Amino acid sequence: MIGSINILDILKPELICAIVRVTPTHYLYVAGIVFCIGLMGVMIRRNAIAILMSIELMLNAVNIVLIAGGRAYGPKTYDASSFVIFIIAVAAAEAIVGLALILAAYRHMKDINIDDMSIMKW
Amino acid sequence: MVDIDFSLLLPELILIGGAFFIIALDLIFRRRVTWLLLPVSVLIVAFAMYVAIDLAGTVASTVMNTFVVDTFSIVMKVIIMLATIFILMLTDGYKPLGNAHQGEFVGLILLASSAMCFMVSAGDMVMLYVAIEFTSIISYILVGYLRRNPLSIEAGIKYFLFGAVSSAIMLFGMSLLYVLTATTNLGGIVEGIMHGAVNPKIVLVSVSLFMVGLAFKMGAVPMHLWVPDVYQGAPTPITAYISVASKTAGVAAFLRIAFWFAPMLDVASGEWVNILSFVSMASMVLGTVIGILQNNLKRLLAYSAISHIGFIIIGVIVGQEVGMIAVVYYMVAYLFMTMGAFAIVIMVADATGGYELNDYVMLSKRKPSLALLMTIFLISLAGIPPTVGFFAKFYVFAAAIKQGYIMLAIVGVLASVVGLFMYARVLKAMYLDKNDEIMKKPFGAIPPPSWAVVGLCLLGTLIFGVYPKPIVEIARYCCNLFGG
Amino acid sequence: MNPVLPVLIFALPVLSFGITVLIGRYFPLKGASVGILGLVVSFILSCVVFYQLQVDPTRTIDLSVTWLDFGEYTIDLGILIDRFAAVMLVVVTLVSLCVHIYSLGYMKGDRRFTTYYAYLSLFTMSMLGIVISNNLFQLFVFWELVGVSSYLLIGFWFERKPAAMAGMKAFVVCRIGDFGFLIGILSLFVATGTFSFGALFGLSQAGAISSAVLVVGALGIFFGAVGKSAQLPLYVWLPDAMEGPTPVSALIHAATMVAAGVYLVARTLPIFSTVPQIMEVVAWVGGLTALFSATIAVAQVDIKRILAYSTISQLGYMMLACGVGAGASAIFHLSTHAFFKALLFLGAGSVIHSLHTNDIREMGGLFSNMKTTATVFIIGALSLAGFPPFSGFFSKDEIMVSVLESGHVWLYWIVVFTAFLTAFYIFRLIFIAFFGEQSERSKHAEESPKVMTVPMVVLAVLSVVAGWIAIPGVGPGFAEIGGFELHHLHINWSAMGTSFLVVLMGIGVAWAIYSRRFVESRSIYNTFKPISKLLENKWYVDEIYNFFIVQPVIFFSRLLFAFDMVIVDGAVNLAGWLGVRLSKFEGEFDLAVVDGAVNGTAWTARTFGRAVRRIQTGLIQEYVIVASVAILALIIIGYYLM
Amino acid sequence: MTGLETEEILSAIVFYLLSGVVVGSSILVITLRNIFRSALFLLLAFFATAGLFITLDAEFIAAVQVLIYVGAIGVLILFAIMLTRRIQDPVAKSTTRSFILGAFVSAAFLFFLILILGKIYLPPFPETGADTEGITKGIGRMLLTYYLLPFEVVSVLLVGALIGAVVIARKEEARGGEPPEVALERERKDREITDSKPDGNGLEQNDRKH
Repeated sequence: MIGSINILDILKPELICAIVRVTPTHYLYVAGIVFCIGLMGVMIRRNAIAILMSIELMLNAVNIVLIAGGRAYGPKTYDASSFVIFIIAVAAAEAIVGLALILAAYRHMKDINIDDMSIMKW
Repeated sequence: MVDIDFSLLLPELILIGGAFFIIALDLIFRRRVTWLLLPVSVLIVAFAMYVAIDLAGTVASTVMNTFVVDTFSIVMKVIIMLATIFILMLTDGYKPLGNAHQGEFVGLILLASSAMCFMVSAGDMVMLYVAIEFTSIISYILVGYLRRNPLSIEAGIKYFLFGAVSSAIMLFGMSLLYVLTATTNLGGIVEGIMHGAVNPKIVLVSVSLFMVGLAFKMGAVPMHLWVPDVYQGAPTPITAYISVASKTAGVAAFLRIAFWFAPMLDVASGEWVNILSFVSMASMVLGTVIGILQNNLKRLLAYSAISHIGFIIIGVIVGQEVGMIAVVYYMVAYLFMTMGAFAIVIMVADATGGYELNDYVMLSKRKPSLALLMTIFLISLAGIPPTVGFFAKFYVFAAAIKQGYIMLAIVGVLASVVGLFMYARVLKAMYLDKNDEIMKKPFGAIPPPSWAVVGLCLLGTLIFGVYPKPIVEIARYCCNLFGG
Repeated sequence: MNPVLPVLIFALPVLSFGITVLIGRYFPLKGASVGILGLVVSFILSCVVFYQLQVDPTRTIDLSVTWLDFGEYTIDLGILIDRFAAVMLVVVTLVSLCVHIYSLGYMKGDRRFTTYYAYLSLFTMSMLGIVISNNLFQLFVFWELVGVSSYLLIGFWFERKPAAMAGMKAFVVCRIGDFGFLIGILSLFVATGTFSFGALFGLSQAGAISSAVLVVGALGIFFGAVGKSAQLPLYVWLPDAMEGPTPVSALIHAATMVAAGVYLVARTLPIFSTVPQIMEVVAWVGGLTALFSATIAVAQVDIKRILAYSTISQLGYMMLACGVGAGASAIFHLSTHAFFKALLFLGAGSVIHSLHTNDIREMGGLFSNMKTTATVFIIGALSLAGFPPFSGFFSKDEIMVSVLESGHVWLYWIVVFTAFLTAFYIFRLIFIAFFGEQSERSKHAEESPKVMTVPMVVLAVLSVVAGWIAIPGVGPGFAEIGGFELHHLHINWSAMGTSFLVVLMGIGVAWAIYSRRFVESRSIYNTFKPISKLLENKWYVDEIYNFFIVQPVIFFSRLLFAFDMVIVDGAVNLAGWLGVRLSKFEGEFDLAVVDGAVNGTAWTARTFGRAVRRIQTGLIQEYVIVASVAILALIIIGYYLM
Repeated sequence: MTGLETEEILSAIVFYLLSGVVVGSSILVITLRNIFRSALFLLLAFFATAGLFITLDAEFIAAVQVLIYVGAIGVLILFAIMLTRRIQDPVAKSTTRSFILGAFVSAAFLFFLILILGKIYLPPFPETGADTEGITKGIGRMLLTYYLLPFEVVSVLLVGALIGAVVIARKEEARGGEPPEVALERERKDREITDSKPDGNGLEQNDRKH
């Protein structure tokens, strides 16, 4: 105890409860963070494959939101789970096409840096 | 168990079946049937279109409301399939494609068309997502199809990355809507929001994120940045395809969702309308103003497409019957004039080998008929009577003014004035500029199917420009038979 | 009256346009015969309609059929033939016919002779369409068509760059006016649900339309008229339009199309009259245009440009007449002007055809070699100057009296001064070109063929007699013929005397300077050098336009372009640059980027373009950043601010 | 520590552990210079996400996540990396020049998203209860009833994507295409078209006349 400020005051039981008792909102926060990390990856990486991986991270975040939301509405709501399966399937298709395009580009430029791909501008 | 009304799904099923039939035909018989592929595919699409038109007048949904058929969706599907037929015919004259993988090329186009039809009819968020992704993924392939052309590959990769990001953002919006309402059905979402005590601003944010994906499909600001690059790099028939069919599907889905969601957005209506108005005005202004500086015809038409989407969104903002009529009319007009302009771009590029404004110099001397046709399509794009483009803009402005969106109408009018300069540059190149070198180059022959496309587009542009009543009637019919 | 007649008047040029375009080559005179024949019939029918309406004014036709059906409201196609329209029908078909025939000689041997006649038919059809329309929407459609055919005809010799540029300029400038017009008629339409003249007049007179709508509507319509009738500040296209073939200038840019704006305002005068402040605007714009362009005409040396500025000036008179509420006087002057200005242009065309120059300084003493042309030209000039008893005298006098009696004293003196200038510049032209010493070119001048002189003679006769209907006791007065409500126009002897005196002065001064050479014109030029320069350069209007309008538009477009590409990119680059500098990852970076941003104020358009090219990336990731920023901004604005 | 049961604390520990791994490896994915290591951390992130799904009683989805993301997409990405560059290649620079702006923008996005997500009210997780149907069966039922149409469409989509990917990515021209020298020539021309930068002065010329 130093002066009148009790550091332990910050550790109010309600706050600790709110942190420890995991609610769907916690999952939403995690998803939001991962989503924005993915977005940042898309914006800053040069390598096309790395960008693709960042996009996968964004989709992963969406999956977390959906599963957490579905769970919050009860164990018997399966539409969220089904939605996630669709997202995973579409992501797979997207990855195939994206990688095919990247490979085709690699044949040309012997490189897959996105900032070299700017023949077309303004 | 689930009841499926196959008659409602028939057009899409025919397209999918046709796609695989074409691919199989090509695989089995190899080169011997290459000449057959395009005519057969045109027939398939025409048949699907016939079946779709046959459905006109019904308002029904099937597979537990995930698939909605109403007259609006039929009209939009017919536009999409007409565009498909046109570009299949144009593909015949498009040299860079050669004979390589024509079966796959045509098959993928049919698949993309079916995907767009699903998009138009989607009544469920998951259905919509899958359809949008289906359209996009096939489009990425088609854009990058000339894999040894650096432009095409670059366009493919840009389109892919931008599309993937925007679809991820859209998914985030969708997942938020699910979290808010515990359902993926679009009708269910509206009900859930209306009956639950949800903060309207969160709904606004979710719907805005959701709409990002559709804005990407439509090429509206701020998701317009891919448009010029992809239009420039893609094989030109695919550019036309993306410009018309894909945009039509996007507009149709956008209009449907905007109309369905209207009651739940009413609580936040001011914000929603303001966001849309900004998108619309920015699209009109940026499209026209930057378009002025373009020297590549495909890029110029890309910026023109961006500005047109701004006008179309005005119709969506206005809503109600007048807005819907304006949008439907605009889409029909857009089909004819854009397709016609792109057809001529393909012809000129095939004959002269380029898409630059310089390749159009003295076109009025070298091929007066092409120059005249291009003039008519450009006049229509600029919105000058007596062409279909004039009425398209006229209906939009009339609707906007009628419902009190004066600001939008004024910006729209100004944008179309500036837009005139953009198209005038092409006219100038064709009629006024001089270049004796270019006269010496031979002008290649033009295949008959391309002429047929241009002829049909010309008829559409002029007939509906003088006598717009049939389209207006159809549009009103659409409005009366709008599902949901 | 049988509605078939007016429909036929309109349909015949349509038909001849179609025939000439498709199979014109196979007809006699390479297709010209089709247009001429059609027009002859149209002219006769117009006269019949005119006569019938004079005999029985109640036989006005006002018919509509539904064209577009919006459900709640409809847009009609319709015709309105009253005395007013009938006068215009006769004037348009007559002048058009003269020009058709005259062109046989003037355009002889041109490569695209048939096309030329097709365009002429297209123009005639559109102009007649304007005249017979009974609603604003239909009028607007034909209005646009007139613009298109004018564009085609100005740029007819598109191989010549100035001609092509002039066509483009006319098109674009008129479009600016037309968008005002469109806004005007749309606002009227939204307020009333109708485009029809009859309904609109009724509603506006009954006070059923709010004054704000009326102001916007009237101003919009006037704006359209300003564009088409070449009033201040949108007149700049008309002098350039003289690059077209001279008969076209006569038909379109003197007699008919440019008068369409006056016709429009006169037609919708019932709407204007409910908003007096707009009337005031119309009057002043007209008056100032008249004065302004007359001053420019004084210093020009190109024969067609003199006539062009004179046309603008006369159109200003008509607009002024509309502005003081004297629609009848405006249309009267429009009709007489159509005759004598078409005559002057055809005469100028005849001279140009023979001498192959437009410059009056290279002419001189033409009278001896081209007697017919010179005579009719002088008749036209007297009429233009307003010398009694030529037609221009009567119509101009009516305008002057209207202005005086409406109480606009300032405008009256402007008009009087303009009348002086008019007489001066047109007789300057005559003394320089037709009298005095013969120049090299004039010595070899030959009279034009009959096919050209006959139409001129016809017009010359009309230029003399057309005004006599206004003489009390001789004619019924124009207001009667045009079916206007009668203004009690009596003869105002003092006004008439003033105008006559002023005209005499103008002619006299011109005679003194350019014929007698009491004063050397060069010395006048030098004495008033700044003013002369100013006039010679047309008040530097083109330059002002370029500086204040064209450049800002270009700059603005580049600015927006810059926003999308440069500013955003610049921000991107700046951030990247800072990042690089701070973290010392890399030593060097293209400083040009930053320089480009710093020197922004000094960008000229071209270097700007280069800068754009240098720093524009085409990078998809930066697109993603831009899009994300925009999405975020939109959502945040939606979330917090609204 | 009122009202907190051991079970809750345990699940909190598991949650924070897993989400820590997810977030941490995600950050590594986008920051590591070596693309190969990035990919490995991507797999780790997927794995940890699967763990998160298990804490949400979605075992089937977790299994799908591992099978498809880790087993298929992840491996595909690794393949692509190996096809396009050697792992030991020195990496000059792994970020774009605009990375500071990008980081700033996505941070703003994150800030705003957290704000929004915190305002969404969701009921606390209900008890698992007696789930007689089982998640696998439940999802299967949904896929074949309500989601039947999207399900079929996705199958077509996968086939289409496969066909397209093969066409684009395959190395040699299978048949019917233009011979290599023609292709090279055309390619050169294409480059010329893009490289020859027209000087874009049409506008100024046009307008200076006015």
